[in-house]
Amino acid sequence: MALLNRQLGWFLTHVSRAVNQRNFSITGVCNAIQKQTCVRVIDNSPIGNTPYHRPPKCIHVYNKTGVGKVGDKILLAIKGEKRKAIIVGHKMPGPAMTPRFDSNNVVLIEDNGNPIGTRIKVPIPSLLRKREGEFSKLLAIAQNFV
Amino acid sequence: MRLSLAAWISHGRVHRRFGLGPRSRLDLLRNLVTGLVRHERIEAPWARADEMQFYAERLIDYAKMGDTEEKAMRMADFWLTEKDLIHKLFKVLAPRFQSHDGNYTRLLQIPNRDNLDRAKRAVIEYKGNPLPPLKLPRRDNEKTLLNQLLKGYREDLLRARESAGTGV
Amino acid sequence: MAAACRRLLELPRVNVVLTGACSIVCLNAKDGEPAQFKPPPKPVIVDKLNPEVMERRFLSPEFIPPRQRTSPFKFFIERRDMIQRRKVLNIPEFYVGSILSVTTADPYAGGKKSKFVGICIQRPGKGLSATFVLRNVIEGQGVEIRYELYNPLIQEIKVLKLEKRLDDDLTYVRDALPEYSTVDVNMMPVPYSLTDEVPVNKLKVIMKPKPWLKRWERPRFKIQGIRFDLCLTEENMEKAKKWDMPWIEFDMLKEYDTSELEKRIWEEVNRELKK
Amino acid sequence: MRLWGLLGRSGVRLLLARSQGAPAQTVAAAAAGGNRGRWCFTVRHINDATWWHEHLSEENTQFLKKLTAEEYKAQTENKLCPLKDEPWPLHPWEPGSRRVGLVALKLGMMTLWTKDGKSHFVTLLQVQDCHVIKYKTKEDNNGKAPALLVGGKNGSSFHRDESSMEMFREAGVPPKQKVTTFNVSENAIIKPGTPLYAAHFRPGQCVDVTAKTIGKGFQGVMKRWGFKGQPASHGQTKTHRRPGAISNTRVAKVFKGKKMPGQLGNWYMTAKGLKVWRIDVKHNVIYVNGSVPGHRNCLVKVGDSRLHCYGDDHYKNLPFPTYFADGEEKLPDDLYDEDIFQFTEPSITYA
Repeated sequence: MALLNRQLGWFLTHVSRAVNQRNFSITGVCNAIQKQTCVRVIDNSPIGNTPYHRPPKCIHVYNKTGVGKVGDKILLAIKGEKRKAIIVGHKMPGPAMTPRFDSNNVVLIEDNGNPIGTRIKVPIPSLLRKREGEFSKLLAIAQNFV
Repeated sequence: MRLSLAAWISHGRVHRRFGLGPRSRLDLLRNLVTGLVRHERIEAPWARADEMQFYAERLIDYAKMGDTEEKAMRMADFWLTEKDLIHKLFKVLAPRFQSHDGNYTRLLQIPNRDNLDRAKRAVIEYKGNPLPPLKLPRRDNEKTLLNQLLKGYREDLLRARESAGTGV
Repeated sequence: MAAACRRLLELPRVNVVLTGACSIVCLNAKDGEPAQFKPPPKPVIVDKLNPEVMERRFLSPEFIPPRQRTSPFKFFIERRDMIQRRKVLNIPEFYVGSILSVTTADPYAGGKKSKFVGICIQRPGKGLSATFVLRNVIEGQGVEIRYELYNPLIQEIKVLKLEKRLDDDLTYVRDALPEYSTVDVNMMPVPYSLTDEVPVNKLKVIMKPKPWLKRWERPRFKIQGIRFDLCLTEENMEKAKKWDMPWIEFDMLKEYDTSELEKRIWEEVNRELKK
Repeated sequence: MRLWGLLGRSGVRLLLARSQGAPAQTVAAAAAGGNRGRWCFTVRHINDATWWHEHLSEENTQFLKKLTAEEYKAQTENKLCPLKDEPWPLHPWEPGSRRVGLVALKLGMMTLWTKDGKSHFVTLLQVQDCHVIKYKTKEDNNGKAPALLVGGKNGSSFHRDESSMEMFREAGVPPKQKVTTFNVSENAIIKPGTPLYAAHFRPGQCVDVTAKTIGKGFQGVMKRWGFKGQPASHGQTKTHRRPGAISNTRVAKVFKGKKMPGQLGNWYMTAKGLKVWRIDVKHNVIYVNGSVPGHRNCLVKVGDSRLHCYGDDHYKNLPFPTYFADGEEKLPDDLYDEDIFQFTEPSITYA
């Protein structure tokens, strides 16, 4: 079963990378971001966009509850490395009038908080501007807001 | 069971659970309704009769819509397992209750089942049936002292109000 | 004034966005969308000949109370506030499947306003807390926003295309190919008439391969708008039929006939709105 | 005893509600039961406080129903105290005073928005026919403070004992479905029979709401206390939702208050410090922040919040001892908290 899952995951990763469009997360039911949640990297950093047989996975959430929402910092296992990232959208519906996305989106950051990539094309919630001071560099490279 | 805004809490339950599931429950009630339409008076456990009363009355409501109505025909087809009764429903029962507005059935409690489990029993019938009438609870007597006194008070009050009305 | 507005809107060539019931239209016209030319008298004659086909009777579904043991007085209290809000904000008639554009006040957006265009896929909730869900695909990313209909942050609700779909709940477009939920952000409003029946778009969507969010082929969803023949085999459909409960429709306890109630509420709402 | 056996065999159930009834009635019931045929079957309650079982004729029943309804309606609609003797003196507010509360009907919940665009879920509490029923002096009550009995929502006069009927009759109000006690300060006492209204509370203040929670029956520890339970597999034998050990051998006893299975719900609970967002003076509705215990259409007790965090200043500007509908204070139809968005205002914009 595990082998099958892995093969399925590998297949899906490659197919979606090939068409540059990942329309559904592999973690189907798990909506909020917690440990072991597969996520989608939406910036143009090389590490997040080169194909790999294992999807990026959350291995820690840096908050008290262990459930990550928009704006929380998480630790990712990506391509055999550990990288930090900021959540910029999740499948779980939040409060009314806030966007809900079809995938769990993150933006990779360095340890000092600067984003690794240089561009974010996918829309991110404008609610992040509430913490303008922390995310100023992330917001600067974003192009679309919802 | 009644669907009124009753004060008692039901926690969202509107019907009783019978049989082995929703399908079985409807089948059970279906047989009872068929029996009621055939014999016009049947005896059943009180809970089943009470639950069935709603369906028996709604079936008449549907029958009053006429046999040309497709929904009514389908309902009759489902609720009457013996198909010769469909004719009776539309041609005998529906005209009988044409002037009535609800309350087509009468439910009376009878002594508990003796031989088996002392279950609460009831008899249910369609009104206006040709069977000999059930013994109904006795009418309250008008000749008692209390009733006579109240009658006198009522008439006094009426007279007083009338005179007050004319006086004004 | 109302008659004049209606006359203006009856015209076939006027490029005004036609919205909502009559009284709401008045508000809309007062806002000052310029009519291109003066109305000739001909439509007036049409008006007088058959006045009963003048406008579509429409009651927003959140006005209909759910079936429960709540006192009707509570719904009356809620309705009062809803009508009050509708007098201030023009909430047009729309259905699941219509394309809407919603402008909200947003302290974090540029210009302190944010606009979202999408297809309405759900209308959950009753009363004052009724909501609707808009969905769009932007840059290959599906985005949904659940708006509260009576939220004071909403500045404007505009119907870009008024139509119905085959189902009352389009949640399954999340599992459909993205082109079915993609809407152009700068879409121009399609004019529609106030008198005719609302057009039903008989579009059937093609789904992505399984797994889906839910097993849409199961009979309890009663989905009409999916091309099941492309994604499922005959055998799968036969298996799904196992969950069919055909006897449910004969259970008279489950009937909830709101037609009388609807009529009464419609009259009350219309009377109050015209005040 | 012999009579009982006889009755049992003849299939007549005789319920003796109260043994105060005249013995003649008991005999009459037995005789009537013997006369009945097979089909008819009655359960007799002998209750001398009502006329329900007095075998009244149809017209008399209708007449009595109409008469009582008229009388109760007149009593309820009266905005003044029905008792004709002179009114009780009103005292001014002073620090440490405690006002009376209300009995209200829980209608349900809805949404209200504040002016910053945040939504708040509120509970609607309707004040229906709320009257002060009785004044208990300090000595009668508990020796510490006097009390006022407040009743809400007119009810049936049947199945009530004579002493409670006497209480309602003295106050000149119809019998109530719920009567509660409020301990008040000496200067806040109100004359019995005075109607109370929703405007007794004002937007911005905090209230405590007491009601009986929805009963869930006898529940296990997982539902009742949120225990974790045991694993589903790995050698569990019939141990999945059980509490596990309840103590240890060293103390050799079970501590008092140990969390165990038992009745869940259907007990009185108080939601404390709920803010009043809005008052509908015309329809007597209080909009209270958040949820309150109890099911829909249940009667709740609403009083000024007793939390210590609200000082005396919080209650200084409230109507004291209560709001009188016939007083000089004229109120608009709706009272709003200053933060609440009113639906007549235009939409919120951020400059």
